[in-house]
Amino acid sequence: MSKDNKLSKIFLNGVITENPTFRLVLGTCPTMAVTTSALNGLGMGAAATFVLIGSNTVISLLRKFIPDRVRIPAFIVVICTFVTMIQLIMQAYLPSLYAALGIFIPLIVVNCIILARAEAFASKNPVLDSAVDGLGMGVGFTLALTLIGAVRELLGNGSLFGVNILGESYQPMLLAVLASGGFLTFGLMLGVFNAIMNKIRLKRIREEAR
Amino acid sequence: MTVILVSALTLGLLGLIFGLVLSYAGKKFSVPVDERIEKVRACLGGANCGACGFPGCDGFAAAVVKGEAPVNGCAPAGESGAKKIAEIMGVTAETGERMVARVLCQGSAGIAKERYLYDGYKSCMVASGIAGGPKQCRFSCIGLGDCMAHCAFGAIQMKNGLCVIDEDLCRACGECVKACPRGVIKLLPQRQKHIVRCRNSDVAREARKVCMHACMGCGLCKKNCSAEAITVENGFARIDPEKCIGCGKCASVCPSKAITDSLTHDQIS
Amino acid sequence: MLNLLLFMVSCVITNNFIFSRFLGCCPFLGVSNKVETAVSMGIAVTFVMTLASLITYIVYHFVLLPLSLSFMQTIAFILVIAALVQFVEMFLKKASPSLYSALGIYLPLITTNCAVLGVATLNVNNDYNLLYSVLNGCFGGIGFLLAITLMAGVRERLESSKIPECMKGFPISLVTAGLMAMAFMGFNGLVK
Amino acid sequence: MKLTFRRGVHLSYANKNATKTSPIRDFVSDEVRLITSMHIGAPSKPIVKKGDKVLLGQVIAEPVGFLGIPVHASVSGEVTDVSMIPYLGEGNVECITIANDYEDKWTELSPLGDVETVDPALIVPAIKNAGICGMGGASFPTHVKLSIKPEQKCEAVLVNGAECETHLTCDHRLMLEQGEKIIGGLRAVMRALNSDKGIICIEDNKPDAIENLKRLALNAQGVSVQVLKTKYPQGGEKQLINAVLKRQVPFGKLPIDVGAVVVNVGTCAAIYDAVVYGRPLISRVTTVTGCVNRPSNLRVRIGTVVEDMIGACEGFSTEPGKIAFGGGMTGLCLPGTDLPMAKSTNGIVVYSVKDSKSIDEGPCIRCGKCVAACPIGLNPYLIKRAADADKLEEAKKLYVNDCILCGCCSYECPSRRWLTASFKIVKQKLAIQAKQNGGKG
Amino acid sequence: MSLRLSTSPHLRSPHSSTRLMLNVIIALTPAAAFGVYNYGFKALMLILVSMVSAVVSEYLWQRLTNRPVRIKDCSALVTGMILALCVTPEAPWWMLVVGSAFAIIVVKELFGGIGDNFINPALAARAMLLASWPMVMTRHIDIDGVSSATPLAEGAQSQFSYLDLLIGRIPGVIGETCKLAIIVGLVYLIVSRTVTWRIPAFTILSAFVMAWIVGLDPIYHVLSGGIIFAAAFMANDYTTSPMTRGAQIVYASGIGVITIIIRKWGAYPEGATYAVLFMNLLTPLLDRYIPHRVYGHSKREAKN
Repeated sequence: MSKDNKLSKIFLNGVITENPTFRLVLGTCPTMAVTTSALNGLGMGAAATFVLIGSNTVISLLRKFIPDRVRIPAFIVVICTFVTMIQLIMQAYLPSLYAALGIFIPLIVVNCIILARAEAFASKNPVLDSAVDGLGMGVGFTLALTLIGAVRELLGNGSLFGVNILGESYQPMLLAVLASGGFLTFGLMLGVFNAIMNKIRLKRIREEAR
Repeated sequence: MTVILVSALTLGLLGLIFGLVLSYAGKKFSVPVDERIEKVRACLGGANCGACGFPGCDGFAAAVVKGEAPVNGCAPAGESGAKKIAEIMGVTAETGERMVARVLCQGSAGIAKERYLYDGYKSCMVASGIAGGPKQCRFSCIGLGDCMAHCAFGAIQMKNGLCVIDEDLCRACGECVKACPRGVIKLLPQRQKHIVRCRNSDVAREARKVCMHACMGCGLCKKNCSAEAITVENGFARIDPEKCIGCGKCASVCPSKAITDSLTHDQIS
Repeated sequence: MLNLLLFMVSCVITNNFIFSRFLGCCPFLGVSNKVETAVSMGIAVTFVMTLASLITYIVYHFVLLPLSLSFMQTIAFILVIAALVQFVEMFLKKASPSLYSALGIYLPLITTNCAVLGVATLNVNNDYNLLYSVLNGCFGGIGFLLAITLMAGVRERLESSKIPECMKGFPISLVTAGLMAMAFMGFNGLVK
Repeated sequence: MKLTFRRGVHLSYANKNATKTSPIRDFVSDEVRLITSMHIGAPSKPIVKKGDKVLLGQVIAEPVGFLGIPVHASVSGEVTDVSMIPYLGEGNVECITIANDYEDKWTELSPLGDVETVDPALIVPAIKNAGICGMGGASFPTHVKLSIKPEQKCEAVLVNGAECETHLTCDHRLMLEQGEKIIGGLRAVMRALNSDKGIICIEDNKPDAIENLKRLALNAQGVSVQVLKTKYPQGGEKQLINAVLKRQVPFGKLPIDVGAVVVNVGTCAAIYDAVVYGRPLISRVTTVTGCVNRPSNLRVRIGTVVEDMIGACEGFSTEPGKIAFGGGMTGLCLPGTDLPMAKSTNGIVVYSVKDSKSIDEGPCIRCGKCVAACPIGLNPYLIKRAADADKLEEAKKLYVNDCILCGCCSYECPSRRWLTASFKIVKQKLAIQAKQNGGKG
Repeated sequence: MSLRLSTSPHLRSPHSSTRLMLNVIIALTPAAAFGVYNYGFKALMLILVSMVSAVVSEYLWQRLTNRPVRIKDCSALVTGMILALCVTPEAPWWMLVVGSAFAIIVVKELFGGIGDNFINPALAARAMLLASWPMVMTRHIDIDGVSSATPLAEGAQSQFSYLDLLIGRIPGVIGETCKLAIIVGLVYLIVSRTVTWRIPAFTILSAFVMAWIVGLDPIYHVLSGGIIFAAAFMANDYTTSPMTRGAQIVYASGIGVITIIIRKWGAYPEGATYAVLFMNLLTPLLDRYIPHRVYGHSKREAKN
């Protein structure tokens, strides 16, 4: 199988088949807390992608030298450096987004996706594959967050990326922006996503059996 | 410049102190652990995310080794992780041919004579305890769906009082075989075209009285089978899947059509 | 004394760690399918959060501030928490295996738990003094315990309900948590 | 002062009026079929074969095992068949058919004389030889219930005249027409267990029976009548003890462990016949009611076929939908009318086609009416949830083995769910599991 | 003659699910009638819209996910009616449609239909509406249309006499103002043995005692706000209230206590909604850990 075909397979795997938010349901804390607006979702996704790519590359580079016994602390240190980097960058250039995301930027360190991919993938595969996998996972995460953010923003105050769409007559449903709205929206979207995937899987089983 | 130096120093110092404490603790409090758990632990996601419902990766690894958790329970590890764990646990992939659950009875509403109209709690086990079951034949499928309730893959449906299994969805897990109080369902190779769908061991006259498609143990199929695949014991015929060449002569010759061609018989709609 | 009491109540119910601050949702959704395991998890988290707030406060105020390394805060906290949990786990496994089998197995799960690091970072952002940060850790943990026990009670009952196929597992737990958050919303004015 | 037990159910229609006032009628058919497993315990072994001539009251099947009791010929005549017939349960049961020659010649009997003077030690063996078992529907061999260990003291003998089941009035009629026999039988049991207190418990929906027995009890030493509030399942052993003596029988123990013995009214009359006249149990009073032209209380020979009994009540009034032995709450359905009745059949109820169609089951709405109804204090909702998920261990922890299958929970359930049937199956599965684990399960 | 055979028992009590739900609707009519008399045709229209949209959403959901359609058991009607009675007459009609759709689909059907929801659908919808459109839900009007504060609002203590509160000559939501009508409905429910008396009685009693402890005027607080309506119709909703006696008493007292806590220290004037919602979360735990004493077993053993 040619090299780029393999890479695109890893990338697509991250975005669709093993989408961290909708398929693996990992990193739920930032997913619900931050997605009060599409912009925030995008910002958080981008930050996480940056950290993912960085940490995956570095970890797969060092994977030969880190003794197995001390593996987890080492990974955490690498991830933490990237998180601190992104934290400082955002504080400098995007203060409004930094304020909106608040405490969730440092919390990317404990975000399950990053550590999981590092442990399951990056520490066992070559650099390029890990980087692409990080990118795939990051993009998947960002897409999911932006989608949820968009839905909640549309319901919550009738706008999308700040642009008012539903006009004046629409009385915004504040619940979508509140805490319980986060749980409900994410849960319902996950349910819809599962329903679609179940239908596809059932059709595929029928074809295979024929 | 000093800031970088200071930060590196403090971090190093902190790391050193904790490293020392941990290594000391590691030796002093070391507790033997089954090495298979370590190996399984290695191919897991390692994020201790708790998504598998077990207390962290160690908890999940221990459960897998004890056999309480499914091999593919760890989502972050994905398909690749599941395969590796399967090898470690020595669980072989599905070898041999594809087995499928088959119903050895054709006693639906029109065919098997009714003893009484059952109107109570919808469970085969209960109905079989009330005056010998709603159908006169003691070996028949009672048709109240105990097997359907236990099938985790939705492969079983009840069609006018008889259990019908959709062979595409059936994973041969055997739950329905255990659930049926009369053992009407058997796991047979899917490849086998012809099966005797009756287990009535009563004498021919009795069997004929209770069901139109009852196998009377007359042995006609046995005589006409060129591959000697059929044996008749305690009242009904059985086709040995290894020897059967699928010629279909037995099905055509059977007087009460107890032998069916499974390809046409079991397709739902 | 009164505002201490109010602070405690606010940590447990008003801005509960799960339902209003969204910290620690992964284990909250993962481990809450049986009441016994949920309670053990809750107690383990409370214990570690209290200890973590104490030690991170000390590390922050006596190590990082004097050396003006406050930007190192995240990595230092992580190291402290990881080491602390590792130490407690080993100690428990040796000292009392029974307690370990009940509570200890959840300890590694807590290192990557957003709640623990969250509480440490919050203590710093809101610059609570020592007493307040320890209280925040302890009662935040009790809030987590309350939430996860209620969730486990409800989810145990959902096992026998006829949930549609696509909603089984995570989606229904999320919707349940959403409805529970709505119930907790009634208290959000409690702390004036 | 009217007593009663905790919880339970007020049945909204008792359907007793049809036969409450009709006196007991004798009926003898020309053929009886006696099945050998009419009691709890191993079926008895037949000792007669086709063609033998038997006299009335002659032993035709020997008891087997500790709980075994003999079966007696309920008519004199010729044995026409000894074979296996399908009955109410899953498998077939052994049955002895006797053609009646209407001579009613008794075999030689050994009467023991008056109840007050008879030697107490002879009473229990006489009961065993007379083949008497509980006639209230439980069919537990009475001689086993009465043979108590020396250190156990029976404070009170309770005569169960509660008859809380719907449709049934056989005990009520018996109390009206054969009060002396009941009191005599009670005295015999009291002397056998040398207990000084005998209480006849009757529900307040049978005022005439209460008057009759109160009058007769005046000149019987240590016998009193206790009036109970009408509530189902007052007739259950545990509930009666709870209502009258305010005590609870611990799980796995017998009533004698709390100093009480509960005997059915019909059993008392049979004991009186066995002790005074030495006659075995060959006939009993059964209520035949529902869609029959002349609902009545028939005194029939044990083993009479249902078809003949319905004939005695001038046939069906409308097309029958369902026929059941026993009352509306715990009745067992019959697949046909060619089955014989047994010693514990206290009623045959014929339901019309409209009544017999059971309403289909809806989802549980957690209303808690079943929890409020259960006389044993169980939580039927949790047990049914564990049963549906096949968690036998959890059901066991919820005390499903204490369930007396009285039917209160299913009766009260607004969604018409089958709770009692599901508990019966769980108990059977647990019993099988316990046997497989060699009793340690 | 093919006989029909079934498992025992062969008789059933006259209370069927539909019968019970109809009893609840009958019990609700006095309060609804007073609301319509008080606020005119608009209130009646709101109640009808809410009930119809509840039934339609249940029918659509059960039809879409091809489940057995069970709108005959009128549980959707009850939910729609209760929701309509807790909304101010000024509420726009679409809000009730959204509320009842949320109540039926998200809170009830998503969890598996009747009997499987863990919180009261009508109450959850009321909390959702209150959280989503707070302004609309709290704009109370007087009987003759003048918008004014409810008895529970700050400083409105002296304005209304107890009689006013009882009869309902006060501003407020459609169904909760006239306490007399609610009590009549509650008595009907208890007499027709549709609900146990335990939950309403202990709710009102515990609210009364707690108000006295906390220093509020107990009679005033029990007679005002939604506590009596909640005790009568929301607390004893079958699916979400506990089943054993002890658990019901703890559940009901919890509601009373929390209502008063929220009124005394909380931000919302009306505490009953959130009190019942919070105690609904506790119901599964209460049911399991406060069982009945089993016949023939000691107390300790019953709680293994």
